[in-house]
Amino acid sequence: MAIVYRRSKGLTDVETHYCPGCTHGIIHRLVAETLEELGVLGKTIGVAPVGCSVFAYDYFNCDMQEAAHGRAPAVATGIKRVLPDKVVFTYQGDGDLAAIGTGEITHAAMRGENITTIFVNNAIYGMTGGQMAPTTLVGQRATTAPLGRDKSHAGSPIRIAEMLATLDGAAYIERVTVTSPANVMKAKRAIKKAFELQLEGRGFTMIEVLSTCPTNWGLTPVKALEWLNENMIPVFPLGVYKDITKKEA
Amino acid sequence: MAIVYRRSKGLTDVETHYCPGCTHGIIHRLVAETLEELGVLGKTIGVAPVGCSVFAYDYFNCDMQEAAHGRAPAVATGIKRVLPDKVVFTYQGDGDLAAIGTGEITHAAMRGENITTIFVNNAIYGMTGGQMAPTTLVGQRATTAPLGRDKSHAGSPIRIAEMLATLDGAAYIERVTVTSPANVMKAKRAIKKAFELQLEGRGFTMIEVLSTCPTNWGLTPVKALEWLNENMIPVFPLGVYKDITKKEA
Amino acid sequence: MAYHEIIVAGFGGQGVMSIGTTMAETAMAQGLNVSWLPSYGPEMRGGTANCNVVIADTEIISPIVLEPSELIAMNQPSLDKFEPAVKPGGLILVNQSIVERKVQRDDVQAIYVPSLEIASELGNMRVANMTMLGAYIEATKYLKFETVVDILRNIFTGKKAHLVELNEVALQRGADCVNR
Amino acid sequence: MAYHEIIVAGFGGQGVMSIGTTMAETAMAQGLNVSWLPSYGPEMRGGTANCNVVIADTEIISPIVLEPSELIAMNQPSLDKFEPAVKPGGLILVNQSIVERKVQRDDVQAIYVPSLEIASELGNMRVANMTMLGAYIEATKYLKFETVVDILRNIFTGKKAHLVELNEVALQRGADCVNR
Amino acid sequence: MATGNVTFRQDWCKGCGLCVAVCPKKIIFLDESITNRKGYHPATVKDMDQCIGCANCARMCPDSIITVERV
Amino acid sequence: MATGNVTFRQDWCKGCGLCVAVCPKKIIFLDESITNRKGYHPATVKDMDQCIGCANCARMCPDSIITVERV
Amino acid sequence: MAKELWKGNEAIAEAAIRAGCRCYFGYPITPQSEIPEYMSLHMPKVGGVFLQSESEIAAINMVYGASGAGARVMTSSSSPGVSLKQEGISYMCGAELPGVIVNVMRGGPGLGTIQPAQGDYFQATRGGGNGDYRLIVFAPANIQEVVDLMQEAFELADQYRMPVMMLLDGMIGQMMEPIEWKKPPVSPDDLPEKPWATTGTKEGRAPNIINSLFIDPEACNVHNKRLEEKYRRVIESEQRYETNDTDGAEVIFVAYGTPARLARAAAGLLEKEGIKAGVFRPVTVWPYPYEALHEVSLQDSVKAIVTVEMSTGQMVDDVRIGVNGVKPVSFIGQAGGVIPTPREVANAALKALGR
Amino acid sequence: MAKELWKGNEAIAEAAIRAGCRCYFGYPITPQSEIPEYMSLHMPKVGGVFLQSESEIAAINMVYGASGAGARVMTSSSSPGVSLKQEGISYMCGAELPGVIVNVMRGGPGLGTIQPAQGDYFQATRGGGNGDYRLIVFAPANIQEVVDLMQEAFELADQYRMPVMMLLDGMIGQMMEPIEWKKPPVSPDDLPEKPWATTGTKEGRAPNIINSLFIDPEACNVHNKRLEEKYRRVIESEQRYETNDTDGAEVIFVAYGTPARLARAAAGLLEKEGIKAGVFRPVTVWPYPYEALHEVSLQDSVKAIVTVEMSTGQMVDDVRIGVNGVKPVSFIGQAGGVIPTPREVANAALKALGR
Ligand SMILES: Cc1ncc(C[n+]2csc(CCOP(=O)(O)OP(=O)(O)O)c2C)c(N)n1
Ligand SMILES: Cc1ncc(C[n+]2csc(CCOP(=O)(O)OP(=O)(O)O)c2C)c(N)n1
Ligand code: SF4
Ligand code: SF4
Ligand code: SF4
Ligand code: SF4
Ligand code: SF4
Ligand code: SF4
Ligand SMILES: [Mg+2]
Ligand SMILES: [Mg+2]
Repeated sequence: MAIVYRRSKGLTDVETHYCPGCTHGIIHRLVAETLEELGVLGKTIGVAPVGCSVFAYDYFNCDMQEAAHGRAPAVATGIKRVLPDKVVFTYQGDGDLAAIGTGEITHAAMRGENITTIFVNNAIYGMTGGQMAPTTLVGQRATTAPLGRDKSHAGSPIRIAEMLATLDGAAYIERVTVTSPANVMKAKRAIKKAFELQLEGRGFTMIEVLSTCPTNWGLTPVKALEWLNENMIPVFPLGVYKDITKKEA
Repeated sequence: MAIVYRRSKGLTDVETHYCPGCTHGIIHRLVAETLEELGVLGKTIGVAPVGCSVFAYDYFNCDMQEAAHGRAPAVATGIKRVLPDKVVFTYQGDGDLAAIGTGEITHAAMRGENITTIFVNNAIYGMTGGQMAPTTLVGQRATTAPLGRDKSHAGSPIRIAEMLATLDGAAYIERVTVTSPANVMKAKRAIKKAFELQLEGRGFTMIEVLSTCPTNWGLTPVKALEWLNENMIPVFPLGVYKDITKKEA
Repeated sequence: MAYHEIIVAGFGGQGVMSIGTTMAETAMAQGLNVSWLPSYGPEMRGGTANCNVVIADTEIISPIVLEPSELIAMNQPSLDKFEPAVKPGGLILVNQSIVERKVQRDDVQAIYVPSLEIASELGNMRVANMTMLGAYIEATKYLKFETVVDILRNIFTGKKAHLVELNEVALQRGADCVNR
Repeated sequence: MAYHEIIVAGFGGQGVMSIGTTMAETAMAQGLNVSWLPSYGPEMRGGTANCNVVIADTEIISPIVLEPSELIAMNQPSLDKFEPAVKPGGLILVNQSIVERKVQRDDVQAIYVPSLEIASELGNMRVANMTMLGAYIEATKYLKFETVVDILRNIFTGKKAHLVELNEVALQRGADCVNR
Repeated sequence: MATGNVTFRQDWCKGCGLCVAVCPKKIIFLDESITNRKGYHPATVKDMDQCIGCANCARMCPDSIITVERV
Repeated sequence: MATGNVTFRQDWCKGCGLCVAVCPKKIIFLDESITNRKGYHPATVKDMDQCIGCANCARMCPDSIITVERV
Repeated sequence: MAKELWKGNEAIAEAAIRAGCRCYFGYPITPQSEIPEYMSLHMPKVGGVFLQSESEIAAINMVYGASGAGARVMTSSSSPGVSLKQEGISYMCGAELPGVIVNVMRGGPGLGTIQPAQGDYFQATRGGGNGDYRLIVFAPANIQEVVDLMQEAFELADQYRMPVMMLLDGMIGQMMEPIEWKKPPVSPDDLPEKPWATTGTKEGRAPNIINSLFIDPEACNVHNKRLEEKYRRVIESEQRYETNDTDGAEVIFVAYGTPARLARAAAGLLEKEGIKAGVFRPVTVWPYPYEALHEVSLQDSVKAIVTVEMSTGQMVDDVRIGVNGVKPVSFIGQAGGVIPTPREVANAALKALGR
Repeated sequence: MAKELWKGNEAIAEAAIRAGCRCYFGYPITPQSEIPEYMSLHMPKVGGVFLQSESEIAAINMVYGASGAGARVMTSSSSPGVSLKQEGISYMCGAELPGVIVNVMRGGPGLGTIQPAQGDYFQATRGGGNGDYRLIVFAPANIQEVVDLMQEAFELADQYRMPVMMLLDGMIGQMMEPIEWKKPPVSPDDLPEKPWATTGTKEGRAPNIINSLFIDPEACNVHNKRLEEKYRRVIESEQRYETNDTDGAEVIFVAYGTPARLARAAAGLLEKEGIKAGVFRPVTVWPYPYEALHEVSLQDSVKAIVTVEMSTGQMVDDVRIGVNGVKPVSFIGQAGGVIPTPREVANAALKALGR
């Protein structure tokens, strides 16, 4: 018998505080596996956001910084400019990246900052108890949209991948999800490609991962996967939005 | 003899502080004429930014608020939500809107905030003495890019019209310039259309106006127009980037 | 009457908070002074949750309970954490269904309630917390059964009105565990 | 020597600031204490600009000049604004080319320099400001002509080295306006 | 015959059921007879013989507590 | 014969020359004989007879100080 | 009036609505998220504006715009979020705009913790933003008091044209207490006119301008002196405080908010030990009731002044200024979400008394 | 060493580079834009990092990241921009990150004016951000002193792992004075190791974590107490001040920065009128030299203490705390970019002396 799957060395031996079935955990693992496989754990600095993944600094087995809400790309920029040969990534939720942190992520992308952003879009503010995010779907309920997001009042969800893809500095942008083993494998490939491009110095890379929040969606973990597939993917289509390696081909 | 052109009533009888030949003045006039022609001067509240147009509150002949640097769209949102029947516009430079104010403009657009933004892109921080803006061209010199903007260090210019056009809440986005009488007339039509759509309650409208900064570009006013035509337009192509009235046709 | 300082503690989802608010509402309806203070934070994630309730006929000085006169321990970690803090002569109510050990102090009164068993007998696991509240009322005797039921009637209205009766039974079954 | 508090004022673009810095550099080279303080702000827009220069062989207490011992007025608004502030017995240098009026006070010394006329005779309008500086040096006599020229030599190097001589002539022509 | 073998770090299991949902052989279930110290019924495999070692379960486990071996 | 007539509020003119540049009849110039109180040589029209009242000048004037009339 | 059991944060929101506030902008942050949540449901019901902004900075600038447009408007946040609002608050003060800002404080510095604390006292009372400005800062100690003061907060904001802050700690936001709605609700239609507001000229008046820029230093100085004069009037008229058993006390606790409750518990403990202790509780922490505190300190009976805070010591500066050397001032506090116990507080008094 | 004529802002930038700073993030704002401008040209020449950020908030968070990665790093701004940095500064303090922050103050509140002022004293000394934290704040009075203190600023930042602020006014930034470069430049290679920095584990050590979150209140309290203890050490060791003619003076001016120069001019005026006046000048405004000021005030000769500020009165709080009632404290100031004249200052002294 040979081990075909085991806990990645990219994760510390610490239990996470995530709710049962929250796919934040899966995404953590994919990042950890990527860093392990690329052999860069010892030269990686990760940046944790403010959000449910605020404690990510305890979970990734590499040097970590905890950033202020929304500012992870600025913090990562500070690190990367000082240590251009290291691998630097941010791990951010949709409140963190697409609300308060809109300026920082946009300008990191514009500059072609040579970092990788893992953008976990669960269409809600998880940590603070289910308030509306800029990515909340029209009609979706949230504690600050008790009757569902009303387009005429709060607009329609922001599509970050599409928006940042308009910037020249963005080298690779893909939207993936983790709702099935097959999707998990695709997500892993995307994440790995992003880090590889960073290692090649190609510029800003971002993988947007559609993720669940069973707790605040009020669904079981398994139902949450279904809800995501049925409701989120149509609004946030999966796919590659920017790939500078394509131009060259 | 009949008067075919006179100073608009939308402007106060005050001399501007703008440098000789700075096209901020032309853009002011176009907004003023539009408000006058639409008969809405008495029900308009304008929001001045921080930038060379910081004193715009003295120049427009309507109620005005001066906003903190970059926050004009938030201030305008506050006004519009309280006074939905009034006409509300922001007048912002590229440092104001595309650097520090990236978050506010993006979210106003996302929400489909029913306001009009006049975005004066002169590829430089005018007011503070010619520092690099996010819209500064690659190779263009600025006091904080003394050897010219270096793409590998500071990225390529952000294209705001293109970026915001990805948002559903944006009703009308066009990029114009004022480098010739013909362009001035086109710009005027665009501005007028934006305000008309606001009056119809259609959502967020923005007109990006490519503008000169003879002082900080180190060019005479006339040479500045030429430089703009030759260098800025290729990077910031003129045209309509979003028009919800087109879908309906 | 005494100055009651109560801690209700358990897993998130066990109805800890609503035991506290129901007590508080009842006390208020009886004209008593009251405060209710929850633990808060990422508690939704299956960690422990607790609330402090103070009930008195005199002014309430501090809503923080450091040394409870009564403890309702809905799970083992809660008993472990708060048992030592209970005032000598105080009362500990234990959710016997999932707490495996007994109260170790002998200077306090201990009452055990098989809340899950009762709830499953009643066919609705959600009323488990009401059995604990029933036992508390019976053991301390200053909150009125009828008032609690009035409060429940305000909570369960419309389609949920039928739940009042069920909760009433649960309260009673909890009360029965006292002096058993 | 005296404690010199100087205001140099004029339109933006008239070289007001560099008169001040050249004075300051010269004084420093002569081992004197010095401070230079510009007006700043949206001055680039053709408004008025001025700088305060303090030169002394004692410690400089404040770099702000409220009552100048010497005023160099490059345009009319500057003369209008600062003439009243000049210390009795002080000196006012007027850029006669564009200031239409005379100094009105009689408790100060006034010197008039046709800076633009001289500059145009010399074939380079940019040296107009140097004529004013030349007059200042000649009138106050504590800054050394040679030191100024040394400073200019540091400023105009390489391709611009030929400008040193031109500036020197301009300084001299300005100086000639004193006691004319 | 089993081609795979799966082990769970049960004390860390949150009983979310994602592994249960994705197992092609439907051999994983939450063991209601156990309540771990976190208060959850942990996942376990009923019939290891049927395990094909596909690692679907491990790929979906948010808590990375599944180890999969294969012949 | 003139079909247009142009007037300038000269004390507000900044001498930027944009009107000069866009006049199709090339009749506008900066009057070096005047220095206004801002220190600029203001724009003026040499030969009003040639003015066609196209208003190009007014459209380009950043300081909105040109009035154009037409027959 | 019947008593009702309310959670602090929800009571705050409801009290604002009853005070005629019809406009709220905010961003979620623990431990105050129930305020925007309540507003999101209830503002629309009264025809008011609720908007969740993209950030705290956007929120305060929306408040600026709405206030400038004449609305009775509020925002709320907690410590790190309030830090982000400092520039905006400074602008509101510069432009003389009314508005109510609620800070439900948590432990700091930085992300700190989400538990109750009082580490933002300096920020609130001195202004964490740039320039010379002040806010009226109410520091109520229980939910009833918050509710009672809310209407006044809006009124003072309008009267003086300046922002008013409600400085609370997470405990007040999260706890429930029975409260009474003592004052009748205010209808927005009954509020005084704001002729300075930018509501459109109707081409009938000169434009109104909302602005904090005074580029000419003389003008800016005059503006500052005018603000200072306004603040002087506030200092004269708006100091609020409460004393408990301070007459003839040997030790005086000075505390605001939750620690004032603990200080009273500590005074009770000391009483039992034969020591007379009183509590001086500022209700406005700006303007600070310096003279009243000085008066109390001057009593012969008073041997020690003990400041109690949920911080490492901030208000103690004001206590020192108020006491002005007439009695020794000491400090007891816990920070980062820990609440000092009455025993600790009592012991600090004993120590200050040299026992 | 030969004297060189330097503009304040450029001297600041050059001094930082000579202090071994190889990393600068900032955003333009008058009257300090020459700092980023100088850095943009000179940092690349020494192999350092210059980056113009998209905002002041981004800048301070880049500083956080770079500092956490071990760099000697600086940012600069002016009043409204520094307001925006408050959350970030609070985070740096919470995470114990060194760094130098320059505030070239202008008039406020809000957009105010671009002329020199000192309205950000409270913000600098009390922390405009959330939570209990302090910065070491240097307030030099001329360019030479700025330059002399810069190296120390970086060293203290590293030694105590906390940000250090240079609190200047626009005049110091804009003026030119001759300066000497007294200390030899520091090479970044010679700086002490930072074993806590996140530079990659090389899989040889446990991960380093830069963080200000302590979710458990007990842990957060311990963290705060530890910070407090550190601040106590700073208070003990790092107070700096200067006195001029305070011995036997009848009136003492207390002033920092530019007003200290004016106070000396005023003292000169008073001298002529037969009144002995001295100047007490804090060089660190946090830690504030309270005891030294108290000492000076205790002199029998001293009849009045006059605080001089380019504000409506902020440091006067600290003067009151330091003097602690032993002598009357009064205040003279101008705000919004106006600089008080020596005559006004002298008159304030006369008034305080009752003449
Ligand atoms: C400046 C600031 N504002 C607000 C907060 C409160 N806050 C913490 S997490 C969070 C939202 C997180 O949502 P998201 O980024 O979507 O992450 P998720 O929890 O959904 O993974 C907010 C608003 C904060 N800590 N700091
Ligand atoms: C918070 C803050 N940061 C910086 C500034 C300084 N500032 C004033 S104007 C300006 C840039 C303006 O550039 P832009 O928006 O392009 O307008 P322009 O002057 O070019 O028209 C800056 C950075 C400020 N006033 N406030
Ligand atoms: S609240 Fe939502 S996002 Fe956060 S851990 Fe729980 S399920 Fe995951
Ligand atoms: S600095 Fe540039 S943008 Fe500003 S007024 Fe002058 S020319 Fe116009
Ligand atoms: S490895 Fe595959 S077959 Fe085996 S338990 Fe896991 S999912 Fe089921
Ligand atoms: S997926 Fe993991 S945590 Fe969830 S039930 Fe299976 S083993 Fe347990
Ligand atoms: S109206 Fe036309 S023709 Fe006449 S001056 Fe103006 S630009 Fe020239
Ligand atoms: S365009 Fe206007 S400001 Fe410029 S020169 Fe002509 S008239 Fe004068
Ligand atoms: Mg989220
Ligand atoms: Mg610009």
